[in-house]
Amino acid sequence: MRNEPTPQQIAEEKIYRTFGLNDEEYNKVVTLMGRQPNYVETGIYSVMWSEHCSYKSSRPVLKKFPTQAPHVLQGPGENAGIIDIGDNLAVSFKIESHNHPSAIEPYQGAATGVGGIIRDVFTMGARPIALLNSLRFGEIEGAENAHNRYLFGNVVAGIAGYGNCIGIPTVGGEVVFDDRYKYNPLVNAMCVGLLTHDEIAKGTASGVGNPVLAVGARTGRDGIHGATFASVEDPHTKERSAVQVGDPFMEKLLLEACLELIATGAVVGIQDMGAAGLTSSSSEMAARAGSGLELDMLKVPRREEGMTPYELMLSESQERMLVVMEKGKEHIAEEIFKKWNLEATVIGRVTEDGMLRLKEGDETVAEIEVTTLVDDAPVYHRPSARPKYLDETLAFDPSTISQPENYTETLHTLLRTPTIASKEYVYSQYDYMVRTSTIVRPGSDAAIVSIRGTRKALAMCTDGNGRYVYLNPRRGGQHAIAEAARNVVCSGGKPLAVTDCLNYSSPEKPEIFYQFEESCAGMSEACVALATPVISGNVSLYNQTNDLDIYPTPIIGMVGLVDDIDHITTQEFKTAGNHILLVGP
Amino acid sequence: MILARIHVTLKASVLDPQGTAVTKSLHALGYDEVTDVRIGKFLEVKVDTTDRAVAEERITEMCEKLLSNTVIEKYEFQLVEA
Amino acid sequence: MILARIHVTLKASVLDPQGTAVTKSLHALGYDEVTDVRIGKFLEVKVDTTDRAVAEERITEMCEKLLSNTVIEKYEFQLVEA
Amino acid sequence: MKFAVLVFPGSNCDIDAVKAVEDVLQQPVDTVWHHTDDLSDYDCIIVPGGFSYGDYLRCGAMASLSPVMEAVKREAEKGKFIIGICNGFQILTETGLLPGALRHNNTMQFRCEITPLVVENADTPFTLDYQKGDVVNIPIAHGEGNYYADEATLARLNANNQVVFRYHECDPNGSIERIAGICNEARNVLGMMPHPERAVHDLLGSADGKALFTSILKAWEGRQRA
Ligand SMILES: Nc1ncnc2c1ncn2[C@@H]1O[C@H](COP(=O)(O)OP(=O)(O)O)[C@@H](O)[C@H]1O
Repeated sequence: MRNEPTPQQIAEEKIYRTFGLNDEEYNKVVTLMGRQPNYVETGIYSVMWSEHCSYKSSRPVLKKFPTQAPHVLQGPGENAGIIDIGDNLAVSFKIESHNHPSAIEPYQGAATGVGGIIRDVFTMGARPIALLNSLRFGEIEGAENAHNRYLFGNVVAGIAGYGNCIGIPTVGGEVVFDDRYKYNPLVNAMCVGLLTHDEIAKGTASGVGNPVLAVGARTGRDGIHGATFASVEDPHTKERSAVQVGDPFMEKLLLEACLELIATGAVVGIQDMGAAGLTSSSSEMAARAGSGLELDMLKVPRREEGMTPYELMLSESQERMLVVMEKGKEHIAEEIFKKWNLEATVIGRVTEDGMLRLKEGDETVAEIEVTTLVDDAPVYHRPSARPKYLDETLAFDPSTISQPENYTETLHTLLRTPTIASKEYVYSQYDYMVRTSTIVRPGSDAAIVSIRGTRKALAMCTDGNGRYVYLNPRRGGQHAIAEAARNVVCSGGKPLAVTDCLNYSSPEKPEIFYQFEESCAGMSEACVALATPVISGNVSLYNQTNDLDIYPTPIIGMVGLVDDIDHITTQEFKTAGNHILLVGP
Repeated sequence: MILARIHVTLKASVLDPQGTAVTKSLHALGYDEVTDVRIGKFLEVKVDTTDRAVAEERITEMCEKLLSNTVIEKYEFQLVEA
Repeated sequence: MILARIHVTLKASVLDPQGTAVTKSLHALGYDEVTDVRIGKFLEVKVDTTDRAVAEERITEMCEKLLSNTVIEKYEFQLVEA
Repeated sequence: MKFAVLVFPGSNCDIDAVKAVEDVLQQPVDTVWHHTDDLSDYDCIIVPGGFSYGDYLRCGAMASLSPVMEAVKREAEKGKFIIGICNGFQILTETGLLPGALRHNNTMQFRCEITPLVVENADTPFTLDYQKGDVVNIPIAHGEGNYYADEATLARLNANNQVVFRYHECDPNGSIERIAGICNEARNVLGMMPHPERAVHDLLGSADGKALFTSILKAWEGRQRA
């Protein structure tokens, strides 16, 4: 017998609370199920209803983003969004946060963040062609800031370690140092992929009887409950076993194998087992198709003996995917994966009854209606209140600042500031040239990546300014989009679409929720004005420790199209004697 | 002089991508009897002291602070005269 | 089952860039008594055999072929029951 | 002239090498999977950069034991042209086709940048279109490019003029005598840490790597005439 609490114990001893479910949510589960959930079922609800997976606080706000335009082939809701760039070509991209894991183990946290976002893009059928990132740390100068330097150095090394190994150039990003982030560094990673229209794949589990395969790495006991953990205040107090180790070599093989498999046309659906692993991938794929799934836990390939269904469902081991194949074609997957020295194992099939049913051989160990996990997840309309500090900040008159006495000295001081100084230390550790398509390298505005066989190129950047958003949430939101667009335009590109990573403190504080709502409204306005819809994104809340809230920090990833590589412009002054113009208001 | 011979290894439940890859390579070379490979670090740190108790304390500190990553690794060491 | 505990270290004549870097970091942290750091690998290879003589021979082969680079490294191992 | 670009699990500059051969030379080029054991069809074999086997254990160690490397050794003996770039250089030293070894950069960091090199020997099949003493800009992108050879080996390399490229007035990784690339005694096997295939178009920041590819074609054509 397994030493797990019984459904009754879970209810009576309120064990569900340790999973992150509150009383109200637990009662809702009981109502939906018509009975008390057992241990694994409680675990599944808790991750699916966590902020990280359900977006329960942010969904009402996110719904207001403009997401449509003729060139949007896939908007938010899939693993990544896709836009059309003509000539039967399309671009897929998304940004994602890995803030909490990086606070605890900066190298692996950042590395696995990069790994996750790459998987989101190649599951769409796209070949990843570029990575970007956006980073925030506390101040790094001075003896007292050794820990911030450690976080900074190791996050950068982790991003480099993963991206360099897998062979996708890291072409751009930004770093800001401010003590607002000293307990909650931000690590946001973005991936851009290229595909043709007929290569688009989706995360759907349709077709009754179709086999469901687990592919890639084996499942281990790592990262159990990472998704709920990402939604909880103060990661440092949490179990450290939630740290996962990335295996970029495995992911490189997985990437090649998955793209080869998708190209056969025999794939019905494919999804990354990211946060909440097998639980979220299986229920989301079934929900999209309106189908059910039956999975045999005994068949899930594992790293360690004696793993329970609970552990198998909640593990966040990296470099794994869930694939639904057309019936009778599972051998195609097995052969391709074998060539790449990887495993592809049938672990279940698509059913018609809309249930997520988990078995151990003949015994049913969990049975949950899929729609209750996804559609019935709680939605909170959090109270919002205008922060009082805004009276002061908005009333501030910049003309009251005295002029510097010594401009040269002030300039030097500014240039020495880590946030403003050259970021060569960072990007010289990234292989930004692999794939030999990086035409504008880090060090200019937006990066430019050419598309072989055409005259076209893609401009891309990440931008965000938490301090602006703090000082004026609405304007700050508009600014974030505008800055990204300016960077794309300066490089010679026409802005096409946006992905966003919304990093904020606790949405349960009305003043924070106000920042969240207002800045998103500002972003929406700017997106409408610039005709750059939001096609994907990610939300990271609860970035606060000991009452220190981070600045509200939406990060914008933007991609633009350069019609002809002759239109590319770079930042540097080219020749002595050229005129310098200042344009703008 | 005291020499600390330090072993830093991954905690048992932590994935060892290197070890897994080496196991597969050894299998490909025909070493089928290999069932598992784990790869860790071996550090030899020489310290200019004769006081073992102090050395023990300082080396422990170094292991905690720099030489191992206690989130995912564990360490152990022996001190020998050098 | 036999477990081979293998130490792979750089030959004495080969400068160890990793060790040098770690020495500097330790000095920066105030561990001035550290005079030298050498960094090697520690591999634990489990083999499914009970014959020590065979294990010894096979592990030696693995070290020569793959586990160490004899141009710059040396290796040594002990076998223990596992 | 027929080129092969080897592909190991984890290779990631294979495509770049293919593109360089196609764009600079317009010659046929195949990618060849690491299980292949016959390369006799090819005139030049490129062992590309990347992270074969994740660079786990030691860079190039696991790849050096692939079946295809036996074939590379055979073709090398026949005098075919072999180039190992970055991870390819590491694989060639692990295989023993080139002497020495590559250690961690002394900075302990991965470095990616366009780096000036001096052509030390313009009398190899890979450098005919350069002049001795030319300073050329070629990107590096590696974490373990710190070349080492013991004294006897080093003396031999210098005596035989086997050092083909040195880093020019900069030391990105701590290599002995700033060695960036070497060839074997017979001069038909080249290994180098910098990436000439990434420097074949001005848009990429430098076109100085083109001459390496044109040199090979020229050398091959010379042989055909002979
Ligand atoms: N974390 C990073 N990763 C990659 N490139 C970076 C990173 N941080 C900065 N860069 C690059 O450095 C250059 C300058 O960045 P930044 O100082 O933020 O300039 P700007 O204020 O003009 O956006 C840009 O090309 C940017 O892409």
